[in-house]
Amino acid sequence: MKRILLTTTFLLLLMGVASAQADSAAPSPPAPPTGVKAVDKPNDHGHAVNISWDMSPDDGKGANSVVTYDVFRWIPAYMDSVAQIRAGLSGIRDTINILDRANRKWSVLEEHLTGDSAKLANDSVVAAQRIPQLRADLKRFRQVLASAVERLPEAHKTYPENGSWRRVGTVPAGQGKYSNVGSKEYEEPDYLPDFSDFYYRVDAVGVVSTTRSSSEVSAPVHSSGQWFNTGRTTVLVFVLAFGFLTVLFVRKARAGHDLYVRPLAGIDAVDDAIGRATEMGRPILYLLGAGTAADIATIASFTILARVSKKVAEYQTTLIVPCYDPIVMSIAQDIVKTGYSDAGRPDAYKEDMVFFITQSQFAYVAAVNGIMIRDLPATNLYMGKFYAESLIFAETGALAGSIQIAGTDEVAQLPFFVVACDYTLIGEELFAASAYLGREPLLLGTLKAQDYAKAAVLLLAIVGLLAVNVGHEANVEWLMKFKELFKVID
Amino acid sequence: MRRQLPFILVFAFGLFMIFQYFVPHESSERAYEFLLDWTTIIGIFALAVGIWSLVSVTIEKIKLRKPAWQYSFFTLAGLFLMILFGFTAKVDGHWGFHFYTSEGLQNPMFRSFFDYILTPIQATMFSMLAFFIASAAYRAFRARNVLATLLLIAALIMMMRFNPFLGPVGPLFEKTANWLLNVPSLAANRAIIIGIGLGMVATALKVILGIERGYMGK
Amino acid sequence: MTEALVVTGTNLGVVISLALIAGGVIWLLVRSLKGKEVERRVIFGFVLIAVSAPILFPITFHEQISPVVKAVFDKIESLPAGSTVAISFDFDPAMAPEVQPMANAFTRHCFAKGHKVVFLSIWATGQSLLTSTLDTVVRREFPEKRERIDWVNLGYKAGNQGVLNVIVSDLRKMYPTDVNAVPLDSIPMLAEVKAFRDLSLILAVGGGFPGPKEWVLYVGDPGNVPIAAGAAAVTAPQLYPYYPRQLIGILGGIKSAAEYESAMVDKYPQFDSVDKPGLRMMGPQTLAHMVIMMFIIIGNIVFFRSKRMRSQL
Amino acid sequence: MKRSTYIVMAVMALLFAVSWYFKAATYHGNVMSPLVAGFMITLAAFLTLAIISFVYQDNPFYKFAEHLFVGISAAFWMCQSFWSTIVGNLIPRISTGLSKYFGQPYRDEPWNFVYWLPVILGILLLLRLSSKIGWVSRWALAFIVGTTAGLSFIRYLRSDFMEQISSTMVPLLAAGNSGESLLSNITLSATGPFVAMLTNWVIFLGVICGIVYFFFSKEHTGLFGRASRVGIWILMITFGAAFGYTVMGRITLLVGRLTFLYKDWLGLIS
Repeated sequence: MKRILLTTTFLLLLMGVASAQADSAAPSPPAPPTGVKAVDKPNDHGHAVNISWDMSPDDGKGANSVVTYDVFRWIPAYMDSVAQIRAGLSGIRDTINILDRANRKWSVLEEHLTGDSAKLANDSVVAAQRIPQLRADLKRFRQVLASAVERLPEAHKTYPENGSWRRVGTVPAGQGKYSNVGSKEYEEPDYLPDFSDFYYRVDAVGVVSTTRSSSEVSAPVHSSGQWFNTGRTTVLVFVLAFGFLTVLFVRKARAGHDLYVRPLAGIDAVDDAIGRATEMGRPILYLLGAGTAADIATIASFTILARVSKKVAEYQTTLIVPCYDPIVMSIAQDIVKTGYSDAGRPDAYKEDMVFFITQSQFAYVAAVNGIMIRDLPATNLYMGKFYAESLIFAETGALAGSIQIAGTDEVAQLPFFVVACDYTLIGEELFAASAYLGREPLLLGTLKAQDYAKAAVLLLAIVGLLAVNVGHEANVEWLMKFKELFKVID
Repeated sequence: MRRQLPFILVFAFGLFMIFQYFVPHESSERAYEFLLDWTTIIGIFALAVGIWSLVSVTIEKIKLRKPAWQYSFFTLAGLFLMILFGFTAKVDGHWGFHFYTSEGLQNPMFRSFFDYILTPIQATMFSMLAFFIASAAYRAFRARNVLATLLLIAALIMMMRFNPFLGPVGPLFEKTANWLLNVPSLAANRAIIIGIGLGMVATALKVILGIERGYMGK
Repeated sequence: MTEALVVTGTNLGVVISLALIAGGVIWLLVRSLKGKEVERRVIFGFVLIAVSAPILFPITFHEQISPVVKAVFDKIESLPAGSTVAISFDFDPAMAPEVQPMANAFTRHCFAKGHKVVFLSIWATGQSLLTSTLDTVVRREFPEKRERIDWVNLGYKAGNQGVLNVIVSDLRKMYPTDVNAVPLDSIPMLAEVKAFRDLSLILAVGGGFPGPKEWVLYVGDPGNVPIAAGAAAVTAPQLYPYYPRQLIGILGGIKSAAEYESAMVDKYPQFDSVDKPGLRMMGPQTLAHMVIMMFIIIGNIVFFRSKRMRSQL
Repeated sequence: MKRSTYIVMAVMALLFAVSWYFKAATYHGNVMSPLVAGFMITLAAFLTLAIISFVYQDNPFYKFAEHLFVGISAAFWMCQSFWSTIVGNLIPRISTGLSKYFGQPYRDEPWNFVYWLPVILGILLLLRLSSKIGWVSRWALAFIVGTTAGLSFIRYLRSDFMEQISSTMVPLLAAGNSGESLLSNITLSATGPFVAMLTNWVIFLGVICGIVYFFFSKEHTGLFGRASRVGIWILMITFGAAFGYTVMGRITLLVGRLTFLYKDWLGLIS
């Protein structure tokens, strides 16, 4: 059925093409594109060339209009030999895989089989004896390929001898640029060697693919990798500015300048909550969230845990830290251990204070729910990354009568914590919390840096807004482009 | 040295990751790919530490007869049974221990445990949110002060969309709800995200520069 | 109040569960006036009943049709009988529970008005969902409608917005035949339709890329064809900027589907007996939302009463 | 245990057996034997009920489901990551012998030796189980914290910070991209340029006030304090709206679970 369909489609297409040809008896080809330029693709790891051209004067006009532009590159014949070596290489690799798999399967079963299947099994086991030989071949081929690839730039120098033009890409009419991007791995078929003379040509193609005209050949171009991505200069400026601000304020703080910070209710509540737990003789539950050590929110949570564990040790209260991620658990164990020894009570630290449960989201929730209901912690601290479990924790905690303080940077979960917890650190407040808790001037200094950065944001937003609006009204091009400074080009 | 080396490592790798972003060259790209692979591999070793922690804490619980200790046997049983299934399979009519191929993951019992134990419990835990969202709404949406009232009114407007008895004012709620989702939410989320971005950048910088050392026990 | 609630079938279960909820709420209201808190298990119980009852017994609510949805309904109504309309199935099974009810309702509406329908899909995954609509709606409910005379299935074509770009000016270039390899020139209902710009209306059902937005940009605007969208709830807000100039109307999420089904039943009572997934899925939602809202109100009454009682003491 | 506990247990066991029998008798699939299928479906239903019962109060059935769930899920993730990362990614790069043992094609690539480094760091991490030289595990942790801090530093500076600032810069006088002059056609149509402009203003001022709320080192008094007050109002409205919007999704989840119980298990609805 499918085949019939395909054939019919194909025939119909042919008919269409034929009738189109009949209609416009031998159309003349469109005028060729001009000014073909090839340059190394900027800000990349090499192995790519950008080609641009002035469109054919016939583009978008009348009967002999351009339908597509075909981009051609001159490819030395030597490139084909390299491709053959490459094909041989992948052939050997496939053979090894097939033989290996068959051997594994049949060698187990060989003795249970009879007749034809036994023969088949035996054959494949025998064939598998070739594997070591094949592996040696593979290694040899790799060496040959590596040395062949090294000679590619040389082969490109022979232009226009010993080579041919080959189409590398097609773009629809109305466009004047194309990127010829190749792979950086020389074992891939689309590998494009760096530092080789590439010549490009662009054809304007009419409705019928045979009506075409070629442009002049571009000047030779090399592709190569760059050491700095100019598209990311603005980011670098921000990195340096922010780094400078931080260092500046930390130095100031060191010099003993007094820094004001506004009170945060959630932070003040932490101290009270630890005291409350001590009075009630119940433990404190600290959750680091479902994030991994790769999340900055988790790292921020570590710094809070460091302060909390020290205080907990001083107050001689129990701490429970069930973990979702094993690396997070390892780090948290170190933190709590140090917190206890800093408080002068290393003997009070127990290995089962910080423990791993599972990496499955809801299994973790189920277990933590159990802890909340059975151990009845006086205070629950939720700091870090939380997902759908946020509301389950907060409601179960409320059921158990615990005081709850949450902090997360997960915007979607903030509403649930705000609604169901007693105190919530919203977004940035989570990252500021450790500085608040520690009251170390050094860390408070970084808060000041953050504030200056925010002031800069406000200023930039207002300036940018003015620029965009004035630019829009007065139609000034560069003002309207102001906001593009903040767009990062990849 | 013993105390300093970790911070030197943090500084070196942190700085490298920042600067590799600006270097598109092949060598920087390769180093970046390696580093990402490494972290996942180390993560698996950590998982072994994690499983060890789970097992030892569970056994401790049984030994010390802590609350609900009897149930800890089910944790151990589930753990070892599932690991057993994960490494055994029936290949071509023969059951066997398959440590050397991942056929274990195709073991019908491994799959059934996933389909009939893990999946239903997971989905049910998730669906408990329907109950909790109701109890949280009852408990917290009270007009105590301005902020709580705003929270309450916005939530009510959103939920009114599902009230079939509103008659002609129904579309008004619909419109207001859409506006709330598209306009003030956009502004608030943007402000929160800019703050979070800054907080993260500052925290990362503090960690790399060694200003914040709390995460490694000082 | 009675008008909005349509109890299909005088089911005892419906009466009991509704009475249970209504009675319970009144009891709680009375208690709340005395400043008594509601225990959380009571809330849980109400949620359970509110969600369970509409699943077990068919309780549906009449949905007030909103203007964005009504615009689509009115457009199909106002076209002269025999107009050619296209319905595009641009979604996957994950999105289907939300948007397939819309596609089905559109199909019924078009056939009820006597329009001719062109079915197609620009999502590979849309093809099988299109087939299921053809089997469950077209062939079963409208056996008198003949394929290729009253409706045609063009099937799926790869190429995303590229397909749209072509069919707006030349349908046969992209679709030389329908899905059964019958050349378009031998299909009577398409004799007048050379391109999609010749259509009276296009109903783009989907929510991802390519979706209604691409239909607007590549077909609606250049070809000057009216387009209406059916989209998943999460993507619908992104379509609002196109309404009403470039999109004549938008159905967003299961609620809109339910509204459309309600409007259909009002106009064509014969569709009362067919499955209405939109309305069916709205039952638990409506009841649960009502219950939660009631509890918020009760909570506030308790709060203010107990505050007053305390100040009186 | 109390006598009533035994009675409840016995009733549950009986119900379980009845369900097992009926589900096995009515099983029509051919994936597994009816006896196993009946057991598994009953078990899934039993576990669903056990978990839901937690909203009433903690009970032995929930405890059972919870503990079983933890054990099985931990093992599930262990098996999965063992095969995908250790066998799939690491072994084919570091040893021909081991990859042959695991039946993985050896990936003979230059630079493979660098994969020994994470192995060494991983082993250092394992050493934390020893109390004497456990401190070396910090080197591995330092490596992870360092790389991720550097990576996040750039990522968030770019996407959460710079991109958000640039999207705040929108035309406030002219309406978006339509290019029409504002004063020539003031309408109150929901999509008209006037409303669009108003929307842009609300968003802009909302962002400004929101950012002001997050200032730590300046006292929130005077005009600054008022802006911060507006900021927290907008945050609260947003949180309320998000909460109300989410109710729909959570109800859908419960509908899904109850449909499983009523339809797949009890067969009450078709």
